[in-house]
Amino acid sequence: MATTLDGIPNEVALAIHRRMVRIRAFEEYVSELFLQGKLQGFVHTYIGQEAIAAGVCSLLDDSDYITSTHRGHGHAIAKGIHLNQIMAELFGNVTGACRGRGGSMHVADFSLGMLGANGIVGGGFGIAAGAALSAKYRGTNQVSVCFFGDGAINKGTFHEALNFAAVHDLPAVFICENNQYAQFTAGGRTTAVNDLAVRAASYNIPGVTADGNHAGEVYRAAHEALNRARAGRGPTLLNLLTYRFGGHYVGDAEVYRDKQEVEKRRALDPIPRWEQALNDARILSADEATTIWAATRQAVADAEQFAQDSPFPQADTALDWVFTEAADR
Amino acid sequence: MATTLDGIPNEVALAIHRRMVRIRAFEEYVSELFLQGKLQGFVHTYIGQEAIAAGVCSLLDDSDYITSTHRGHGHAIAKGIHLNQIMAELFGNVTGACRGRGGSMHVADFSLGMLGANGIVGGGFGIAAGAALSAKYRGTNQVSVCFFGDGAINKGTFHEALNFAAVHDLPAVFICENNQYAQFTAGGRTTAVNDLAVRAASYNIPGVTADGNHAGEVYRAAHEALNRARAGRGPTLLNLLTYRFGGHYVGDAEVYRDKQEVEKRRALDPIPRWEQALNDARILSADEATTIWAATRQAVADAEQFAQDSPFPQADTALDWVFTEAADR
Amino acid sequence: MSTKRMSFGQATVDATRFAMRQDERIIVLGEDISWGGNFGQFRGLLEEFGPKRVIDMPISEAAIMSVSLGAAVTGLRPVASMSFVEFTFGAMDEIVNQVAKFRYMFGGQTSVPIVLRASDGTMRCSASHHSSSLEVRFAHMPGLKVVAPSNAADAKGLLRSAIADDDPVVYLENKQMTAKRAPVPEDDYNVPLGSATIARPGRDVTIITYSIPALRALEACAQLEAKGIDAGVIDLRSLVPLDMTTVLETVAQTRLAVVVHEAWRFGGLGAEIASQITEALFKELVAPVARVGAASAPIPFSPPLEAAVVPGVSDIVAAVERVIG
Amino acid sequence: MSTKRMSFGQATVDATRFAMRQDERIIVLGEDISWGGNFGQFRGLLEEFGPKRVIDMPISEAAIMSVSLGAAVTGLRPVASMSFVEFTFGAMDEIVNQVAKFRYMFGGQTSVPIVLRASDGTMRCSASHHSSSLEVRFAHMPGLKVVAPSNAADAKGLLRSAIADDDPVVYLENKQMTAKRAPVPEDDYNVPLGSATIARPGRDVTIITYSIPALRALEACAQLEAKGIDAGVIDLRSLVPLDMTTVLETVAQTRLAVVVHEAWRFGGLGAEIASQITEALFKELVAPVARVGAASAPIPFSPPLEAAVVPGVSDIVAAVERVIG
Ligand SMILES: Cc1ncc(C[n+]2csc(CCOP(=O)(O)OP(=O)(O)O)c2C)c(N)n1
Ligand SMILES: Cc1ncc(C[n+]2csc(CCOP(=O)(O)OP(=O)(O)O)c2C)c(N)n1
Ligand SMILES: [Mg+2]
Ligand SMILES: [Mg+2]
Repeated sequence: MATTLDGIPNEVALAIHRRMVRIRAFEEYVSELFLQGKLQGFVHTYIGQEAIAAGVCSLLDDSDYITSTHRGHGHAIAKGIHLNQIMAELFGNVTGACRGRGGSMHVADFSLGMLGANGIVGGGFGIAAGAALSAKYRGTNQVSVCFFGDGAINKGTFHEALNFAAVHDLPAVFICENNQYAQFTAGGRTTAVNDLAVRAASYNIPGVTADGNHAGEVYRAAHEALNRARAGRGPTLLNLLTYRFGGHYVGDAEVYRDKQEVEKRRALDPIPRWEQALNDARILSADEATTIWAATRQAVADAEQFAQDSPFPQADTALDWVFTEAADR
Repeated sequence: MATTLDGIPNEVALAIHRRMVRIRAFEEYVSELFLQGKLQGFVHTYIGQEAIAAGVCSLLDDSDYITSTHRGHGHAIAKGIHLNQIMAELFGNVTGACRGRGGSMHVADFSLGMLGANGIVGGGFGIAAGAALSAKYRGTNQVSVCFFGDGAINKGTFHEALNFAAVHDLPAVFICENNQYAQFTAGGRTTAVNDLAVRAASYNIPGVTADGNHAGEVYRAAHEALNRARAGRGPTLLNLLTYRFGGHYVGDAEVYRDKQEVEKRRALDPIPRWEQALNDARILSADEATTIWAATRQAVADAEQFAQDSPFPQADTALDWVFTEAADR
Repeated sequence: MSTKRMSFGQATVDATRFAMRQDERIIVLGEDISWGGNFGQFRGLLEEFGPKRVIDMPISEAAIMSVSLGAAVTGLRPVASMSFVEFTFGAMDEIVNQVAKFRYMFGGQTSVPIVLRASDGTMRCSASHHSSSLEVRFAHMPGLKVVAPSNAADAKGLLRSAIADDDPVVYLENKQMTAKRAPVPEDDYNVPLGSATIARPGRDVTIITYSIPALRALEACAQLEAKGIDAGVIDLRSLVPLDMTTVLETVAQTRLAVVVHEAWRFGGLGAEIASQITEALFKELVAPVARVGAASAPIPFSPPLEAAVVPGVSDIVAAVERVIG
Repeated sequence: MSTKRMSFGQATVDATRFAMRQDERIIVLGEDISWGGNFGQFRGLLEEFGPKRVIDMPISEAAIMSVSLGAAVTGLRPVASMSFVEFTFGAMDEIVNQVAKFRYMFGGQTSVPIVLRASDGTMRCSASHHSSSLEVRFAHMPGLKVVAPSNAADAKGLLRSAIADDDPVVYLENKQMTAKRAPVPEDDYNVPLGSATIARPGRDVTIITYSIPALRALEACAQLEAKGIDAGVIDLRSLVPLDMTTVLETVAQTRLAVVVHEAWRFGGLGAEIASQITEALFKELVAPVARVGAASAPIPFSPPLEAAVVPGVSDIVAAVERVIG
């Protein structure tokens, strides 16, 4: 395979681009839907962080596992869940990824190794470790990736899961999407260290900080960590620096940070940066990019249409899936 | 004050010795009582670890705070609770430190800053941090010391409390009594790092490993950490290496470790070592030591007598102290 | 007393402000509270009292509770925000094993003046990690007091009492209610813990409830009135201590009772209340006490499913009609 | 089937061994289990199945449950030991928010075959961090099944069913019962989840209970027999699913019922059972269903206090005499 972008196969570089565009287009559309009152509940968008999910998941197979967060659309898309299913889930339709039971914060597809977005901050650490234990036990080549936020790193579950994963040299990668904020609180105000990667030392595993707004850097850092995991050499902690362009959720008034800061960080938007890199490397022309954007936007609009055409679940199915046997209702 | 033992005032060196003897004599006596069936429930003895509680508490005032563990008799004695009250508590008497409500795993004396032994492993981390926050808030010179075991270091509560304490530069010292075992499991089997002090780096605080079976080393390490805390420079993590001579609890068959290992570690008994050091420094003669032991043993026997003479609580007081107002019964 | 229309959330800010002005020992801690909290229930406190007394916590729920405990037994009076009640699970060990038991297991040596504030109930279309009613988990632990006001005026008075109380009080503020406005006395005042209120007298049947279902019960009464049924509502307000005197006196008159909550019916507090009524008034009761609560499923996201699981006004109406027979 | 006298703890080892031999996907994890566990309830498993399948966990209760969950949804069938039930509080978020909800909130995509084993009940003279009965906390969470056997034979059969079940099952094994010996069938067998058993038929009154109080109830019956009262005992064995059919059929005959558990009476599962009985048999009942449970205090250390708080045989006798009137 041609590898123009130091070490990244061209096909992969393009796949990363397509995934980033898909996430961005979806999230922008969804924000709009929410502001129009077409979506209910909470919606946390992934805008600005696309390089991470796209870069990491470009290295994963369908059989590999990921755990996600409240900000999970990007992971769901990058791991390959169809936009229709995600959109329908956000609408609470029976055609959604979780048949409408989960909504935005609980998108999952177990057949694709996407073990769920999660409404509980820090909920994924141990689940990812358990999936890694399972892979190791079954002797497969699967890895387990835990995406989490810089706020989540202060949950006790981080500590318990990383220690366990390290003791057993599990094939797991813990990826901190360090977007500088936990809800309305800047990381430095509640976290005792600046460089979150130092926390790896507590578990005697590698800790690496990299630019999470650069798809190439994400790819390379994840590549090394995943190889290490697949080789049976245990987990890695990645601290990927990024920034969320939007509020904590759609509708957030963002009183806690000033516009200038946001503007400054928007200049580091991972998508134009990657498009430029691909363009410089003559992998993607401006025209091709335009086509991709247009097609993707259409796919998102189609997803909305799919959702609008889908029915809600029947009220009398509300107690389905509590237990495996219907008899237990 | 004379300071023969590099830096430790003679009076303090002797006080440490007396405290160690008091703990050892009490614990040996209590083990006997338990094996005779005179005590009920669980009893976890502190034998072998005396240098830690005695060394650290020699640096604390009554107004300073400590939190303790299921293995709490040593801390209770070192912080100054009268043997009678501890013994009576072990018997479940109304004259006990907690009026018989708590027993061995819940000895406390809030008037002496002893915020309780605790049956939940890792229960003390946040309580100690909270007491330190309170001291800082009130602008006192108090410090808060959290004693915990090498097994407890893997609880999520360790992580949450140390991060918080570090963010706020709280006057707290976290002291790991690293006796190599968590119940029946050797530390290396469930903890990802060998040197537990490295975990301090996750909170950007000092982490120090020292010989916990040497009262002088304990004193010096604690002295520095406590000074730092009182100076407003934040918490320290101390990793004090020690060994419990007895089983996890009295009656433990100890199938999980071999006798040779125990014998080897008994050779490092902190009490003879300190007696030797005091003797070498001409602070304590062999005769004086003998007198101290005899008097202490008598005090322990008196404590049993006190307990034997004390009544149980009245059954009709069982609902007292659930709430502050009796009206809520 | 002159009143002012304000939201439930503002009313709690009001109560906290009165308390903090009076007593330096009160501090407030929780995630993101200096920005006002997720429901504005801490708005303005940072500005008035500063970061020493209004502390933004890391996402460390266990630490929020245990730090509060350590502070409470050493002279402070923490008000701990757990944000959504679902997040209390991450601190349940601290709440149940430590905060609730500390006074008792240490033989009354210390009191534990903590208020644990948590937003509970169903948050429309937010699914099961952000919608639940956990009151029985607190009420079934001796050592914890539990309150669950249904309107802004009670919210203020009960929070004031909770902060003044020397025992740990779990203060449950319903998510859908925080923005609801009502007239609230402007001055400082208390609603005592453990006192129910008769929200509406009724001759035919007594609905016993608390928190947001109290509002739904009043709606149900209006509908029932149209059908010629005179139903009354007791708003318990406090769950521990529980004012069974008011309940029993009222039910002794109507001889029919319906207990309503948003929590799952199975194993919910409604069973306790129904049992106590039955034990005391077995002879007087005309029909068994009916219980209205959520069906046995985690709260789903999709609107029709959510409506099927969480009890609404029509479920209350139906239960009343059922007991009336 | 030939039987063998063995302890409750051994019976559970037996069940686990049968299951593990049959199904490679089953692993066991918990603190110190390779040494047999605190009550010998894992003795010999390491020797037979090795450290890959019998995993000693760090003191990280949250990780024990979440790792089990991650393993369960990716093809394994974990049996997670939480040791003392009090330590489940450190994993309550994982148990309630994740394990119980996973199947439902993801729309039935996955099943969650986990058995959570925990030693519950009062441990004589061990005080409130080592003595409690938390079944209602699990039962009041849709998505969790809950069993609480009272003897070695049921212990084996129910554990076998729990491990074979595709849903998460909380398996409560009473601390004081683990060493109790009884004849147990030697072969492999199941006791189905959700089936109560009539431990003793009785004409005059029905005692409904589970776990160790079932033994106390049988003792109470012997004492009552001497007084001319023929009391029967239903041992529920499973709490979720709950076999109300057996309960209602039996109580319909005796028309008097007493529900007994060690958990606090206030807000305990007894209220649910009593309410369901009352709702179904209001007309038939001669007296209100009586409830026997612990008084509202954390369990104290001192023997006379412990005896005053935790219900014993005499409390059951008194309750029966009270309902008989
Ligand atoms: C256990 C828990 N505590 C608190 C919350 C409320 N909450 C939702 S998102 C969030 C901030 C998370 O910050 P971070 O981990 O950095 O992720 P980000 O939102 O930045 O992607 C908080 C506090 C929660 N959902 N779960
Ligand atoms: C949360 C919790 N989990 C498990 C236990 C059971 N337990 C009691 S002591 C102990 C070992 C503690 O080891 P360590 O912290 O090293 O203290 P040590 O006994 O060595 O002093 C365990 C697992 C407990 N009491 N609390
Ligand atoms: Mg963040
Ligand atoms: Mg240890």
